[in-house]
Amino acid sequence: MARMKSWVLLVLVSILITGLFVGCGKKEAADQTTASALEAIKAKGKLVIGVKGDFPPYGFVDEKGNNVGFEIDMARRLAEDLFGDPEKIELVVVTGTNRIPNLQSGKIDVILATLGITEERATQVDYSKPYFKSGVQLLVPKDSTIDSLEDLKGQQVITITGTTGDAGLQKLVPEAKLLKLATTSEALQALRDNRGVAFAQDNTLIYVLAKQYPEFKVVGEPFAESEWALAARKGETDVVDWINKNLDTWLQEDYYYQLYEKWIAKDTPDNFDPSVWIKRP
Amino acid sequence: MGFDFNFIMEQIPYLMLGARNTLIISVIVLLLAVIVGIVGALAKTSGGRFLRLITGMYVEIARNTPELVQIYFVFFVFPSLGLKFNSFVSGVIAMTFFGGGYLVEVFRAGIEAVPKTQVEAAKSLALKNRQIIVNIVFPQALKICLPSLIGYLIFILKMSSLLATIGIVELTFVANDVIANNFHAFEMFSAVALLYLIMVWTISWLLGIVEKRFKYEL
Amino acid sequence: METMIRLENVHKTFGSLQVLNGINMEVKKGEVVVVIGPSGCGKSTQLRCINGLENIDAGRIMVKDIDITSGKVDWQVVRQKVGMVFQSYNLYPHLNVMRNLILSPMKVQKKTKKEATEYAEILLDRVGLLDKRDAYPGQLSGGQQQRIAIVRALMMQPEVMLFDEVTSALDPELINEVLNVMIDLAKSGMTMMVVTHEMGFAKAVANKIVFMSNGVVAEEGPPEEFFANPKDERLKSFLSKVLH
Amino acid sequence: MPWDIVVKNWSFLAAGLWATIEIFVVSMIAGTVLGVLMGVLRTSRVFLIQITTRAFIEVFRGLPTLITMFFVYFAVPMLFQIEIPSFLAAVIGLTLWELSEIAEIMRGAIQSIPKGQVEAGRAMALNKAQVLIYILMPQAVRRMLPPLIGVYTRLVKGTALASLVGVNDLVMAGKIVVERTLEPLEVYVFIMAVFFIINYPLSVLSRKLERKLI
Repeated sequence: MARMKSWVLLVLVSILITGLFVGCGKKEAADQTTASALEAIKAKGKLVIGVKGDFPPYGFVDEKGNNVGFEIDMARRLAEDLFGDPEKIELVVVTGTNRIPNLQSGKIDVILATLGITEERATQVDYSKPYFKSGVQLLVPKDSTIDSLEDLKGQQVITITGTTGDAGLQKLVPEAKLLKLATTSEALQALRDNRGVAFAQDNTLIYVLAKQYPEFKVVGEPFAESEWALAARKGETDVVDWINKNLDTWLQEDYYYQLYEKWIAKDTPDNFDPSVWIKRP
Repeated sequence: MGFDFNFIMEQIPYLMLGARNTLIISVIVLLLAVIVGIVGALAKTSGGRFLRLITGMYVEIARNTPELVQIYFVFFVFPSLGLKFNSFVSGVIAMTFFGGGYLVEVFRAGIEAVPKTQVEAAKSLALKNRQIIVNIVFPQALKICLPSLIGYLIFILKMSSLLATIGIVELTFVANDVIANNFHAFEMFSAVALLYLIMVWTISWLLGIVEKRFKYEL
Repeated sequence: METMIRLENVHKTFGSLQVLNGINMEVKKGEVVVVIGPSGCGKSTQLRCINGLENIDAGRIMVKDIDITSGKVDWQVVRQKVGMVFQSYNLYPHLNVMRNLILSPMKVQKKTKKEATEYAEILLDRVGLLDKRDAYPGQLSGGQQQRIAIVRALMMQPEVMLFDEVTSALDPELINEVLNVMIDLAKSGMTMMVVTHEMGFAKAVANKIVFMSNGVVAEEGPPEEFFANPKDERLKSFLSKVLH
Repeated sequence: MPWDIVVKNWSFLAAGLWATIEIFVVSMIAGTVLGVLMGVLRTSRVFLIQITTRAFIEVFRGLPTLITMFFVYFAVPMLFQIEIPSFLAAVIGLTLWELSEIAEIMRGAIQSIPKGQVEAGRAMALNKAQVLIYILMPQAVRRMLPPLIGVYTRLVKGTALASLVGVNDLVMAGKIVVERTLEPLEVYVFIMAVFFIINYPLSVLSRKLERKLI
């Protein structure tokens, strides 16, 4: 009879586990139907922000495993504004591929992950004001003769699926063959292995990479320029308004420049003018 | 969010390209893996000590490390060892590596399942060892292996989804590529899942028929 | 008369088990020698040594004038001279009857398919199984399979045939169809060495009967004398068990 | 210096390994429990239960686990407006595959037990549940064990997929280390070695049990 009991127990536990999955889901779903999105975040007691984990110095994971960077500081300041505590935040590492699906599915409240403004995306999310402007440039080996988009025709070029570089290159140089990978680390390695003649990516990233790895250099004029903004779910205008209010304050305080000095300056060429990227008062 | 049929209809050519590539890669890998499997099985059953040891090590590594990491290994590590292959070749090499590792064991089991008395009968009829393997042991082993081979074609087909990570344009890559720009994740993954299921179920159905016929002859 | 098979002081062990313990035996051309004895006495092992399915530990085995224990023997030559039929038929299940028969003649003796097929048809007809030429072994009865197995061995035109308990796995009603083939074969002058429990067969066709016990030849002689007047005690007790 | 990179980044890689182990353990338990349940339901005499469980099993055995995982991670949240973090998506994806495999093994094991066993049990006045628990399950479990361990080794390898839905597992940690150092060889050899050390004993055990059974 003892064995019979343990069998029944097993069944009950399994049902419980199944119920738990379903139950959790329902609860979260209920939260999201609250009228004010910002109030819902407040009620939750923490801000859930999708950030990059492989995009130094904007959003990356340091050697201790902490999320840090330009955008992470911004994220924490947002939490501080909302809750008076920069730690009331949950950082979810997202990729170029999954950041918008994550937002739409409610996994995150806000995207702060090097997201460029495009018309297509604007139909999916609501953007804040821009906080950064980047363009796509090419990272090539030091001894490469490539120096403009023209040179990419008929060549294999490395991109990251779903990035501005990927889309821009497809539009501007359809003759180039694209090797589409998922992360920067993979793309960088592919470039080192000469799997493509160039790696097309935001200049924010590749200036840093060029400084970090002297075997590479940055070439060409920026193309497919895009302004980065935060994004909230479509229709959550109160969230966007609240973010914009913050962004205005930061511009007045020259906070972007502080962040530039803290995170980026050390990784850019000596006479680099940061106003290529950021606005100053 | 409803199911956007029109969107899927627009993507059909791209989806078909992905499905076609998935099939092509799977068939190429299966053929190569069968060769590796046969050679390995012969080495393991009738090779010398050293050959058996090497084959054994290969099989254990192929079977006991993640397929994804093996693919990364070929694509990202090989170049630093002076071996550079493009995405497609890298993918085929990596998949043949682990597919072959499984098939060595399948064929070895098949060869060992052929009764010893068959070999004795063939010997008594003056056939040479090589002739015995080719004419007597192998055909019988192949029939014994057939159900497992079905399983492994499906296994390989499913595993080919990992090749999206090194930029090979197969079905999973198509899904990722489309949703990265258009966000119809539910529609795309439903369509891709359906295509995978159609391929997997068709293969198991077709080979099921072949299997039945073989069984009758035995 | 020419000696076809000679065993001289043959020893064989499996691990710690002494199976053959100094066997001496001779089979002359045209003779039918029947080997009997209790199970485990080494009868089958002895046959298997003669065509190299087992290696012996000591002694010498001659097939005609070839010393097959010399270590540099060409088994392909010996095995063409010596045909063997097994207890479990061992037909190749993946080949049909005809292809079972012609495989070795074509691969080993380099006969053309036509030659081999014609000869196979003659032999199949002789055992009454010509109509089964396209059947697979799995579709045949045990008796039919064993008759095919005999034909398969004969296809190589051997000079000696070894039979290893060929009727033991058969249902009683199928035994005779196989024995009849063997009797015909004996009458045609084939040299045969037969391990069997079929005493009737032994009495009918054997020139010589050999009784093996504990890995040695305990007694041998022509059938009349052998059955009528056994001397060895072990043989007497064995006969009393199998004859009644 | 060999292993320099691994040693320097040890705590980072260890954190990844820990996540990998967590994913494995959670999916293993969930998949086993649900798989056994599903396997029993699969052998049900009720046609509706039989056909639904069969469809479920065929779908999740047929799909590449990566697709299942992506579906759970990207598509399901959109469809049902629920939140599925990376870790849970990885676990659910792996569990759905694993439980289907286990259910199939379970069905095979139960159906391979001769009918006479059931009849003998029924003849001894045991009821259906008792036959299942005292006669069928103990025999089935013995037959299930080797393929079950086989599923676990495949599950260990499958955890590597978690990196593709953003879990900071061992593979992801390795990738990040490689990006920092641009030295792939050591890191990937290390990752493979870790998986090998976990998996090899499991596959040896599975083979031993299989031989014991024969």
